[in-house]
This record gives sequence, structure tokens and C-alpha cells, in this order.
Amino acid sequence: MDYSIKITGEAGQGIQTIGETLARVFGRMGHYIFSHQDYESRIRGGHNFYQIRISERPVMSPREKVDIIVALDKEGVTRHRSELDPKGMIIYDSASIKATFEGPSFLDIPFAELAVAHGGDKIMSNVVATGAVLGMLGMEIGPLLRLIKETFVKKGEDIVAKNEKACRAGYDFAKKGCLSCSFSVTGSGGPKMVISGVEAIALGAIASGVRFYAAYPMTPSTGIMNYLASKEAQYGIIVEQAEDEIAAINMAIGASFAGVRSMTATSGGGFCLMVEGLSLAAMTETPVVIGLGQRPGPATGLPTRTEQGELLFSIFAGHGEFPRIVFAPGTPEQAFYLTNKAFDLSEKYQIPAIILFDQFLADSQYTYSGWDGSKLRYTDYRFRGEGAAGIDRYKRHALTETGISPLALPGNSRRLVITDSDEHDEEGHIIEDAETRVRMVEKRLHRKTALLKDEIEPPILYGDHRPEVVIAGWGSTFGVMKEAVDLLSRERSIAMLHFSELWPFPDKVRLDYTDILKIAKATICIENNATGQFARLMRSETGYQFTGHIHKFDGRPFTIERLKGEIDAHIGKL
Amino acid sequence: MDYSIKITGEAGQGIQTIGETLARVFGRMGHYIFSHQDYESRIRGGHNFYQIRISERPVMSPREKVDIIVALDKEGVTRHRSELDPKGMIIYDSASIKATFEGPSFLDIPFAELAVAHGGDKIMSNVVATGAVLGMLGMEIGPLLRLIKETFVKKGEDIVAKNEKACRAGYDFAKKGCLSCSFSVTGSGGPKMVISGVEAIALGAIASGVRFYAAYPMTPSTGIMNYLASKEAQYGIIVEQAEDEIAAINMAIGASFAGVRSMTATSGGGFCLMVEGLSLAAMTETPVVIGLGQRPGPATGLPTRTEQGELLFSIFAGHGEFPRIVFAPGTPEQAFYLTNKAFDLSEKYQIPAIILFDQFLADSQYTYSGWDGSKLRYTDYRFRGEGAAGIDRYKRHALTETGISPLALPGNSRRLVITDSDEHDEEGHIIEDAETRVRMVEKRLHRKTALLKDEIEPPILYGDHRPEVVIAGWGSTFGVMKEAVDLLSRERSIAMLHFSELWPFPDKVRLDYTDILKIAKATICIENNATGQFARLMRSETGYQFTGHIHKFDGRPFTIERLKGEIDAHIGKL
Amino acid sequence: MPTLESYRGQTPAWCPGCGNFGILKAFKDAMLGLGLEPHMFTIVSGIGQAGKFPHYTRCNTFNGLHGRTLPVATGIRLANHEMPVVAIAGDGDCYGEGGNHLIHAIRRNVNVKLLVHDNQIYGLTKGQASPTTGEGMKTKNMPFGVISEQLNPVALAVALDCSFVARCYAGETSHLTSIIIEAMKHKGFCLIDILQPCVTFNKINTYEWYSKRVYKLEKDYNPEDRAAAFVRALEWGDRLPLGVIYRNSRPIYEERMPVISDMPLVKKPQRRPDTADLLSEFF
Amino acid sequence: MPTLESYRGQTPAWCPGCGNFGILKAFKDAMLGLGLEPHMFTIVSGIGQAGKFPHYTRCNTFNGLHGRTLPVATGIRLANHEMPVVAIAGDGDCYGEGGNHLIHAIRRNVNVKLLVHDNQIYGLTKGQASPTTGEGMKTKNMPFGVISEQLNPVALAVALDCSFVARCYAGETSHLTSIIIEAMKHKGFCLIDILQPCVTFNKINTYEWYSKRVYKLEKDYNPEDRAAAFVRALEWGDRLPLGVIYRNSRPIYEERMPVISDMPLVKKPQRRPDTADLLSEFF
Ligand SMILES: Cc1ncc(C[n+]2csc(CCOP(=O)(O)OP(=O)(O)O)c2C)c(N)n1
Ligand SMILES: Cc1ncc(C[n+]2csc(CCOP(=O)(O)OP(=O)(O)O)c2C)c(N)n1
Ligand code: SF4
Ligand code: SF4
Ligand SMILES: [Mg+2]
Ligand SMILES: [Mg+2]
Repeated sequence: MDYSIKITGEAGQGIQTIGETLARVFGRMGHYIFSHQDYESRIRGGHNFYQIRISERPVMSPREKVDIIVALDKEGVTRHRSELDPKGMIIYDSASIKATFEGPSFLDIPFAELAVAHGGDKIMSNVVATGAVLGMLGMEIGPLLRLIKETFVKKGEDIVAKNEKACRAGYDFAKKGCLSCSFSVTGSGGPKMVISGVEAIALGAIASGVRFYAAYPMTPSTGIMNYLASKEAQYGIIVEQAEDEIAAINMAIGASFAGVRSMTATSGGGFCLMVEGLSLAAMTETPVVIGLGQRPGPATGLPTRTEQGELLFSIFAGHGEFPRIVFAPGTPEQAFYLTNKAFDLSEKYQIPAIILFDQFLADSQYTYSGWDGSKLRYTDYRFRGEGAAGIDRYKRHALTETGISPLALPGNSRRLVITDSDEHDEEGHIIEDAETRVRMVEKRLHRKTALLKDEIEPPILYGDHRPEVVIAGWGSTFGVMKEAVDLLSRERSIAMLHFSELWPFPDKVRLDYTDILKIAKATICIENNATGQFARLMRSETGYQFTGHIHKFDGRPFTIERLKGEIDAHIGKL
Repeated sequence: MDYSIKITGEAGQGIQTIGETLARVFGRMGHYIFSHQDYESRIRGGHNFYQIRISERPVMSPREKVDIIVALDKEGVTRHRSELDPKGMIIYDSASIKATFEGPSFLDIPFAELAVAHGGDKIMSNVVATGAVLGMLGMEIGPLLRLIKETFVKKGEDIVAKNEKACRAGYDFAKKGCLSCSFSVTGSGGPKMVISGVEAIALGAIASGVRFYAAYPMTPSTGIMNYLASKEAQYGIIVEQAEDEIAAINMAIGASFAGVRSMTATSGGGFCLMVEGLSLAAMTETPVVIGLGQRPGPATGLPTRTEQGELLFSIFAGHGEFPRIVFAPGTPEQAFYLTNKAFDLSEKYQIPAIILFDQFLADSQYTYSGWDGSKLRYTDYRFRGEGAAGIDRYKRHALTETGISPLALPGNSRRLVITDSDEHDEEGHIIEDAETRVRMVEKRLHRKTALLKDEIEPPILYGDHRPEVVIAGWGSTFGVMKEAVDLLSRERSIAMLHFSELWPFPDKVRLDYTDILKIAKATICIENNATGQFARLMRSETGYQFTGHIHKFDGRPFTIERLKGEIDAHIGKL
Repeated sequence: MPTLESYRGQTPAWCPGCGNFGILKAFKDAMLGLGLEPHMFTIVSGIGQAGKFPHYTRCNTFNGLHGRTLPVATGIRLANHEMPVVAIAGDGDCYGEGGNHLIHAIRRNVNVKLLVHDNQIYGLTKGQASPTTGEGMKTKNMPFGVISEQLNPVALAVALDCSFVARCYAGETSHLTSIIIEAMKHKGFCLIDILQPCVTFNKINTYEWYSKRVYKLEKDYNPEDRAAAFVRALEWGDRLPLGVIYRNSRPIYEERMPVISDMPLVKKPQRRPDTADLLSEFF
Repeated sequence: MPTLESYRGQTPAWCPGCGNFGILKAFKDAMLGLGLEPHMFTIVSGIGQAGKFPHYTRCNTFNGLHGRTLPVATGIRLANHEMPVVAIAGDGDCYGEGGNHLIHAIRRNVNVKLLVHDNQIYGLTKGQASPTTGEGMKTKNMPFGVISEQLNPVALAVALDCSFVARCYAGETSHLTSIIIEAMKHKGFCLIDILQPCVTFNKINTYEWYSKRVYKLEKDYNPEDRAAAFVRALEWGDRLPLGVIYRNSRPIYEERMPVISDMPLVKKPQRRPDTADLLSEFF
């Protein structure tokens, strides 16, 4: 069982609410889901959709073929009917969208009318539609009713009752009305959590003890700020909206200097404004974590859509030379654990760490049975209070074997904590001489980098372990590449190499991935960009050149059909 | 003949004036000179020097061994006496620096006293010192006197006369006093122009018809603004000091959109603030030229010193993917012609162009017999006035074979010129659809890049054409690498590969440089940075890996002695 | 003569009822009133709902980055000071991200007309607080409500001796039209802060809220008295004055820059100048 | 008790006679007057001659980027609001590059003390005009002289309702000391604009120029009257008022942020919080 349900409509019609409600209910009923969103940069009107996939197997990619379309606007039908599976159904309210469509695959459900009749208010139309979907799928309505109760209980019994009735009305109407429906939702395990990329990053930050978050709103990073703000009081975190991104990163650096874990996040345009601060964090050896949510550029580009266009920018951004961490999680689960690892390494090595994600990962929801908190890292590397030795001789930038100097905080001991964006001596005072400069570069850059390399995990090898065909990629394409391997491995010896820890670039000690690549007949680098940035990085770091490339730069994510098709086209030649 | 003269003193003592006067006089007398500067980030005090090399052969690199030291402060002696050639001399004024030194290599010249006695004012001490240097070198004083006249004529006959007398006094004193002097300045051709890197860039901009320059002061780029400002009226250029670098690049983009050639320049920290604008220029297809003067980072680093730390940053800076030009001139001559080429290509392809230089090139002076204006490119690619066809159907971002759309300007015809930082259609209006996005990326990025590649000149191959040893580098190391080849080619088959047109990376059609590298026994990549950025770029663009690397990251340029020594160490192994 | 038809642009992607529609209408009327044709001037806008403005009319357009309208507008004017340049920004755009440019554009006094669509909210990014959002307003990312003091852009501009400072209201289109015309005719940098209801995200400063409070400055109000203007600028609460709060006649940058006293840069010959004499200076 | 010795830092790299020496002395006297020891507070500075200040005394120091002192200082205070934080900037630093942060730091009213070494010039970069440079002054990159109107930071701060705004003069060190002490004791964001002669690059606003003009506010001057303060702030010419021009008692950000009502962030447990309940919310 593997159904895709597309909820379509204008911005402001509430397709997201319908979608997220369904996702949540499916998750609770123990199904695996994957959802992704497609929306324009406007608040009302236009045409958006929310697509949700449900299956008894883990699913993590968008599919082109859809089984159910919930059309809240006319375009929902005209634009998407071609995607409908022969056995699929389109439900719509002819009265609301002022159009009727003939044919067995159409079911006209009077969402508004039913809402008024049973709930007493047109605004419950979406609840009707939600119920209808469950009805068509022949699933039990109980869990949905429970969720409705939870959602509206604050608003009082009456509202709950009305929504329940509206929901039932849609459910019953669809169940009865949908004669030609052949859907059967099978197999289900224990309840699943449903979580998106931005939620996972925010959660990872909280789980890492973030105490200060400053940012300027920017899609697709704003969700991180919203989630953290919702937990501000409960977890003792200050979330500050800065006047601009320059302020955001400098505030985060200030808070970190003062002794707490801090973070900021933005998208490419805002990151541009942060790169001077990135370099400042490196020079002052102040830990800071930066979320960079990619969207199609250059400039404003397609602000609500997706691309993997800033891999090399994030690795080489900032003036001067300094170590940094760049992680690009492939799923919410990776986002959660890698955010935690970024906080840990950033503080351990006193360097900036970048979480590179994109709109696709940010807004997509995945299901999990749960995450293991005990796998999280936490060490407070800071040097607090009078306790520790060397109070009087304390030097913020002391030269050490490892290049890591004790990180004390100002104002909580007699130590003076001094740092400078100018090149400085061990104490942190400005210098001009060549000798000190050289020692500081060796400490800050060479020694730390040497140690940092060992912290980096190799790429994930999934599929055949001596593959004829390798598809390689990074970040948010994890899910679609993995499913492609599952599909293709029936006929072929194929594997995926997925990189999520990108800088420092993983060495080959734990996994000689170039060896695997060299043995393979075809190696295809898959990127959601136009220039093949990862392929370039692979060449510069290992000298290895992929045999083929698949690029997508239309602002939309890969679908499994499209990716499989393109891979076939490549390996067909073999 | 190859003498080095080091003028040392505190900031504010006028060592630069002495140095530049000597450089100018030597140039006029037909000698080749090379000068470089070493100064601290302060206005008074500290310890700086200005070093000038004079020879009958072209010289373009700093030497460690010096022949004459003019010590205006005590440190000039204590810090630098070890650099003195056995036959060298140190001149100083014991009264002024309150110290006397014994030994044949010291000549105590009462600069101040002579200034008062002959010029009537202590402030002529430097003129005395300047004269003294010429005296020691046994050169004729005429040209210096003429220069003094030109310099002070505005101030009246009397001042001129006094300065001349002071100058003569120093000249005569040194000539008589310097018994042990064995200097003889030989060979000289026609008069030479003496010019620095920043002057050459500014000159290149004027010669390319720059009409608008906006910048925020930042070492080592400020010299460009100062030079342009001094010609503002004469050449009809507006030079505007912006409130910050973000404003600077956005103003330059605005002026370019309005129809004039425009430029900005800064250093790494300011460039960080410009990268969002860089991406804007690319998206709106607005030509703009950006000077990036590197200095040691990260952050403020060593603000008055030199490094080659921003090669990869300049190539990958900015969010999203777009074509750009990155040129890194090796000498003022290259700076002049490459700035001109940058203006031409930037406008022809409607893309941003970056001139990557550094403090060493910016402040160093070289001599030339003259430059050929006729070799300069100039085509006005803009589409002006009612004249041209298609007024009504004009589309700013029209899709064309070449990817280049007609560049019209607003307000000088009935055409509407519309552009947008959002992804847009041919007219320039915001779009959301995938098809238009793809067509625009192909136009803006793929098609233009394909053509642009053919405009790029291959690296310069200097020395043996089937070399056993190749030293490779980019930017300001040109001179020192070239001299190293001259020195080493006596014993060895050696050549230099120097890259000044770095992005798009030169292809191998016109010169198969990787072929040369592969045949060589030893290939050494020489960079004034700590991480080997060019070596990384070479790997990513060609897969070629150098056999050895020489890095310097102390904020100082390579000296010929040091570079030769390190190369010897590498090839000694052969 | 231009007609409304000459100014018909793309269909706005704004929410039904958005205050921006009133501003759009007032702007078109002003252009018609001035007899300007779309190709005669340029609009520079930023990113936000306000930033989309030029696409919804017809004109030369540079829709640039969020917060950077003024530097671009300045560059355009300095290159071609014979072409009127209008900058259109949101309150977040111009007072948040771009605050520094506002300060210095006012000081520079380049003859640019700045219209700020001040809806006291970040619209396009879904309702975060802007610098002009009232204290205490709760948003998704500010569960405790806005802490920073509300910015008063008019008082700020008066303090910076801005050449022309007005406050208007999107609900009073004909008044807005007349002020835009006045600004276009004024010689100097003009800031028009336009109170603009955001029907979707700003549930406090609604049409009703504004309509109850706004009033037009008395006929005898003297906008040249800076101290009085400052006091009036501070009036924000039960009553909101509309009109030209402050005005002066400082000479504009373009008139003080000798380089363009003869002609605009864009009219100067665009060819390779002879630089032989410059080279000779290095000998 | 701290002594002058406790505050002896590195040897200043400033020019002999620089106004910064007076500010340095006044600052040290103020710290002594307050009985503060070097480890008890933090100075955040930018890049410029003023930015070198903290190296020339002894204190916790974050010498950051040009123009970015205030965001860093804000971050430090929000993480640890029990530690006094002083921000030291140049006029270019704070009114030029960093102008936007000044506007919003004033609105936020975080309890940071900002000292601006206002020499009306860019010192460290060799004499370009700053926002406070007088109109007409010629510099190497402005052969026609400054065109932009001189910024009046005090008037700007009054317009933004800054909690505490003073103007001082580096030549009046004891007055400066007393104002610094007053500012340190004041609860709220404080701006002290300090007129500072740059003997090398500013040949107009010299010691003599300032000394002829400065005067202290009358005893009965009332800094709480905003309108009057604005008028006084505008006084710039033959007479330059020194002292606290404007003051109010707006509550500070730190007191309005519930998250730190119990203790500063830095005192909260720095350990991995239990997130099990958060995860459960996703089921
Ligand atoms: C550098 C940068 N930061 C953030 C954004 C995201 N962004 C787009 S519009 C906007 C704010 C919109 O508010 P406002 O300027 O008031 O315009 P409105 O939508 O209210 O008209 C933001 C933060 C951006 N595009 N660029
Ligand atoms: C982003 C950036 N731009 C420019 C500079 C160069 N810079 C250093 S100090 C300075 C201005 C100094 O003037 P001011 O802030 O008034 O300080 P002062 O030296 O006069 O005390 C500038 C432009 C820089 N360091 N960083
Ligand atoms: S969100 Fe607000 S400002 Fe934006 S279009 Fe809708 S109503 Fe207008
Ligand atoms: S340049 Fe001016 S500000 Fe800088 S140290 Fe010298 S006198 Fe002081
Ligand atoms: Mg707004
Ligand atoms: Mg200054």
C-alpha cells in the first residue's frame, strides 16, 4: 500500500491544516507517511499544494502519481488531474469552486453545505474534507475525532461537538458516495511521530542546550525560530528577532562569548550578510551554530522553493582562512542528531558550525517510531567560575598542543577574558609581528583541523556493497535516492553513497568510498542544483570524477519517478 | 647593479615621501625599480619601512639583503642592521634618534641640523635625507632638484630654493662623508613610469570609462577611491563614499542599471557585506566591477598586511549559482589591462567581475617604459536611445541563443526596463513556474558560461618550455616567481606557470598546462596563504595535484631569497 | 497623455482588502495627475508585499533586495538625475533591514521619493513584528509580545532634517495622491510613511483603528518649524496627524556635485577616454 | 579596592595629543569612582582608533568588527545581565557602518552603555569624512568637500526616545568621568557622544575649536522634557551643550524578558535538557 493524497488550493484556504491533520492521524494509526509542500510567495490566492504519502513501509520521497486529490480550487483539478492514478479519485465541492466535472474519478462533496448543516459554520469545510479523505480510504474515524477534540478543547465542548459532527458528515458522505473507491489501507505498526526538518533542527538545538537564538525572519528558516520561541519559557531560551542578519550573528557571538550556547539561522540572502560574522567567530574562537536553509537563487530567486545551491558557498564563505563545520542532514532524524553534533563540535573546537538544509527538508514531514535521547552528546566545554586553576595567568588564546585554548567566560571569575578580531597574542591583544601571526594560524587552523577530521563520519553506503552502479548525493536527496536504490536493486547491483558530514570532507579511513566508486561501472552524482557543486568538491578533495550527473534546478524536489527515470537513462547505456 | 634601499621610521615620519621621491627620480633617470611597504595599523609611532630596489634589469620582488638603510628611528638600526650587505651603509641622524653607532657601515648625518642650517626649517630633514641617498649612490642630483621644484612650486620660489639647498646639503655631506662607499649606479634606459597596483587598477577603470564609483574606506583598497576622486572632475566620474559596503555595491548596481559603467572596491571584510549584492547583480544581469584587496584574515586580522586568502571565497561567494569573472593581476601592468578586460566582459555578459588583488600588489611600485592605450578594449554594449528597434516589444531578459539579452537603460526611450531579484520572466516580472525558471537558469548561467570560457587567456608560461621543475602560482607572486625562475634556470630546467585569469578557470585549448605539469618531475604550487587555495582549485577544475607546496601566511610577501631557498629545498630532493 | 490604461500592470498577488490596493490606486492617480508616462521614471522596490508594487503598475523597475532600495535608488539618480526615481519599501524593509540606508539617504538628500508601506508588520513572511509594530503585540516568534519601543519614522526623519516628511493613510487615497504629487514636485529627499492596514496579520492596526484616529493637519500648520514638527511627529495614539509634517529647502546632492552640473553621467560620452596624460603623470 | 594600577593596560598606539587619551583617563577614573574591578565588566569595541581602547586599560574585552559593537554587546547582556557591558565605538563605526544597530539598540533598551569617540572623522583609515564631519570639509576622496548634512547623533537619539543621551568632550575629563558614572548607574541604554579632537586628520574641530564652544547645561536644565531636549540637541554651532541632554525611565529589556526573571541565562544549568516530552508532542 502506497497512496499519495494531494490537497490543493489557494494560499489561505487551509490546505496545510488539512494535510497536517491527516499526517498526524495516519502517524498515530501507525502508518509511515511522507509529506511535502509546494507554495508560492504570497499569503492569499495563487495555487499551492500539500502532498502526503502513506504506506506500510517507510517512505521518504515525493511521488508524481497521486491517488486522491482534494481540490479546494478549480486549478487543483485542471493542473493536477493528469497526475491521477487510473483508480484514483478527485474530491471537490462544485458549489465552492463553481465548476463540475464528469467521470468516475470525480466525487462532488458539498464541503461548505455539510459544514453549515452539521457544524453550523462554513469555516468547518476543511474539517468536512478531512473526514471525507478518511472515509474514502475506508479508515476508522476514531483517531481523527480524538485529534479534533484535542485541537478544539480549549475552545469549549460546543465547538468540539460541532467539528466532530462536520467531520463525521464528510466521512459518511465519502464512504457512501465513493462507490468506485477501491482503496484499502493495510498494515500498521506502533504509533509514529510526524516531524519536519525545521522542527527537527529546533528540537536538536534544544536538546543540545541552546540558550540564545537570534535571527531575522527568512523562509525557509523561520520555522526554527517559531518552534524555539514556543518553548522559550519552558526551556529558558531567549529568542530575539534581530534588526538584520548582521545583528543576528553578532548577537549570537556575543551571547556565546558571555558563556551560553547560541545559534542563528537564515537563508542564502541572509547568510551573505552573516559571513563577516562567520569570520569573526573563527578569529575570536567563539562557538556558534548557523542554520542555512537553501532556496533557489541567485538573489531572492524563488523564495518559497528548494535548491542545493550553497554547498561551496557555505564551505568557503568568509574572508581569511579558518576551520568550520558544514553538515547537510538528509532527513529530520539526521537533522536532529547532526544539529546536536554541530553544537558539540562547535564548542569543543571553538569554531563556527553550519547546518545546511533546504526548503524541501525544512517543510517535509517524515515519520519515526521515536528518537533516542541517550545518543545525544553533551559536554560543557567551558571553563566556569573561580574553580579551575590558572586564574591569574589565564590566556584566552593560549597556545596548546591541540590548538584548543581554555574557554573561560567574562565576569564570573577574576580572570580577564580578552579577544580580538585583529590578529592577537595568547592574551587576546592586537599584534603586528610575523612570529605570533604564524603561531596563531598554526594553532587556530592547522592543529584544530587535524583533530577535527577524526570527528567526521564517513558517508552512508546503502544497497549493494560491491555495486556496479553508485548514485551519490548529499543533504535532502537522501530519501529519494534511497527509494531509487530500493526500486533499482531488483534488476541491478546498485548502491547509494550519501554525504551528510561535508566539511571537513570525510577521509577514507573508516570507509574508502573512492575505492567503491572506482570499482563501479557507473557513478552518478545527483544534485538539486545546476552546476554540480558536490561533484566539484569530490574532485577537489579526492580527485575522483563521477561518470555521470543528474541535476535539477527548477526549484522543485526530485520525485521518485523522475529520478528513477533519469538513472535508468544513464545506466541503460551500460 | 641591484641595490636595495630601506627607509625606516615611525608612522608619520614621512618615510613614504622619501621613498616615493627616490623611486620617482630613479625612474626618471631610466632605472628599473621595485618598491614595497611594510606598515602597522596606526597613524603615528610604531615601526614601518619602505624598501626600494634599483637595477638596470627589470626587478619585481622584495630582497632581504639591503645595501642602504636610512634610519629615521633607532629601531631602523637595531631591527634591520642584520640585513645589511657587508659593503652596505646605514645613515642616521644621531641627534634626532638620540643614539650613535660605531663602525664603517654607519654614517651619521645631521639631517635636522642641515635642514635648519640650509633650509631654515627642521621639516626639511627628509629632503636632506633624500639628497644624502643620492649622494651616497654617487648619482647626479639634477633630476632630484627638478622634482623638488615641481613639488614645491605651488608654495613659491622661496620654499623651492630652501628645499633645494637642504637637498644639496644632504647630497654633499653624504658624498664627502661616505668614504667607504663603493656604490656605482650603472646602466640606464629611457625614463620609466613608476606606478603601484592600486593606481594601475584605478587607471584601468578610468581607461575603461568608469563613470560611477561607490565605496567605503578599507585598506588596501582606499587608494583606488583616492586616485579616482582626484580625477573626478577631469574625467566626469562621481566618486561617492557610501555609509557601508552594502550601500556601496547596491549604489554601483543602481548606477549601472541606469546606464553607466560602475565599480566598487573593498577588502575581505567589506566584501563579505557585498556578496548579497554580488548575487543581486547576477540575477538582475547588471554589470558591475568589484575590487577585492586581500589582507590577512580571518576578521580584521592584520589590516595593513598581505595575504592571498580569498581566492575560493571570491569564486564561490554569493547565494545561488551564477557566472562571474575573477581576475588576479600579478603586476600593475596586468592590473591595468585586466581591469579593462573586466569592465568589458562584465558589460558584454552582464555579470559581476572581481579584481582580486592584495596589499602587497596594492602598495608596491613597479617601473614601465609606458603602456599601450590602443590595446585597451572598449565597446558600449548598452542599447541606448529610441534608435534601436523593438521598442515596444523590448524585454530586459529576453531569451536568446547566447543568453545575452539586449541591455537597455531606463528613461531614455519609450521602452520599459524591468528587472527583479526574484526569478522572473523575459520582461522582468516575478514568476513561480518551473519552466520559466529552467529557461532562465540555462540562459543566465549555462549559455553565458559556455561563451565566457573562450574569453579567458591561458596562464603565462615563463622559462623552459619542457621544464623539469614547474613553479605555479597566481596574483601578486608573479614578480618573485619570475625572478626565482631567472635565478634557478642557470642550474635547472625550470619554468613558471602564472594564473591571472582565474574564473572561469582557463581551459587547455590554447595551452595545455596540465600536460606541462604532468611531464615535469617536480611541480610546486606557491601561495601566500595557509591552505593552498589555488592547488585545491587546480584539483577541482583539472584533477591535477601538485607534487609540492610552498605557503607563507605571516602577513608578509615572499622575498626572493626565501622563495629560492624553499624551492631549492624541494627540488634538492630530485 | 497617459491614461489609467497606461498604468495597468500584472494582477496583484496581495490579499483581498489589503491596504496596498489603496496605495496603488493613489500612486497611479498621482502619476496621471503629473502627466508622467510609465517610461519616464523608475521605481526601485525591495522585497516584501510592498516590494511587489511596481509589477502591479507599469514603469521602469528595479525590484532589488530586501532592505536595499535606497542605495540602488541613489545610484540610479546619481547616474541620471533627470529621471524621477521613486523608492517603494515596506516598514521592515526600510526601517528594519535597511535602517542605515535611510539615515544616510536623508543626510545625502538625493532627490529620491521614498514611499514606505507601513503596515506595522512583516507581511510577506507571515506576521512577525516590524520596527513600527506596537509594544506588546504577540507573534509566533514573540510569545511575550514586542518588547522594543515602537519606532516613530516621522520623528526620526525630522531629527535627521529630512527635506520632506509626510504621513499618509492608505484609506485616504485622494489625500495620499495629493501628497505624492507634492512630494514629486518637491526638490529633495522625501519620506512618505503610509499607514497601511494588513488585513491578514495585523489585527490591531486595522482600517477601523486607523480611521478612528487619523486627521489632517490644520491649514495653518507650518511644516517649516522643525521643533514644532518634532512635537507633532510624536503625536501617536488617539490621534494621528496626516499630511506634510516637516519640510525644508536644503539644496539637493545633484546640484552640489560639480561633476554633473553640465549633464547627467548617463548623457556623458560613453567611450574610452584618452588617458595618455594620466600615464604621463607617473613619469 | 581597584587602583589606577589595576587599570594599566598596553601602551596606546594613538598619536601624541589624541583626544582619546582624555577619554581613557576619564574612563579609568569613572571605574575607580564606581569601585569596579577590571574583571567585573566587559567592554565591547569595534575597529578604529576608538576600537583599540580596551587594550589600553584592563577589562574583559571583545574587540569585534567595525560597526558591530552593539549587537555583540546586546548578546552579552542578554546572556549575562548581571555584568555591566560597555560598548566603545568610533563615529564612523557607530553612526556610519553600524547605524542600523544604533537605532534598534535604542529601541530595545538593553542596559548597555555606549561611548562614541566622536572625532568627526575616520581616523584609523587616514582621514575620510564620517557621518558627523561638517559639511564642506575636503578630504582625499572628497575633493569637493562633504555634501551630506552633518549627522546630529544626540538629536537622533532623542527622536528615538533613548533612555539616556549625553554629550561630553574629551577635553573635559572630570565632567566626562561624572557623566560616565551617572550613565553606569542609570538603568537603560545610554549613549554618550564624546567630542574627541583628532589632532592628525581633523584640522577643523580642534581642541581650540571645541573649547571655544562647549558649555555645561544649566543646573536647572530638565533632561526629562523630550521636546525641550530636542531643541537643545539641535544646538550646534557657536555653542555646544555638554551634559545629559535627555533621560527617561523606560523599563529595560532585561526586566521585561520573563525567561531571565529568575536568573541570567549564563547561570541556568548548562546541561542537556530532557526533551522526551517535546518528542511526545509530535505523536
Ligand atoms: C536579507 C533578507 N532577509 C530576510 C528576507 C525575508 N523577507 C522577505 S520580505 C521580509 C519582510 C517583509 O516585511 P516588510 O518589509 O514590512 O514588507 P511587507 O511584506 O510588510 O509589505 C523579510 C524578512 C529577505 N528576503 N532578505
Ligand atoms: C567592514 C569594514 N569596513 C571598513 C573597515 C575599515 N575601517 C577600519 S576603521 C574605519 C573607520 C574608522 O573611523 P571611526 O569609526 O570614526 O574610528 P576612529 O578611527 O576615528 O576612532 C574603517 C572604515 C573595516 N575594518 N571593516
Ligand atoms: S499579508 Fe497583509 S500586507 Fe501582505 S498582502 Fe496580505 S494583507 Fe496585504
Ligand atoms: S589619527 Fe586622530 S584619532 Fe587616530 S590616534 Fe591619531 S589623533 Fe587620535
Ligand atoms: Mg510591513
Ligand atoms: Mg572617528
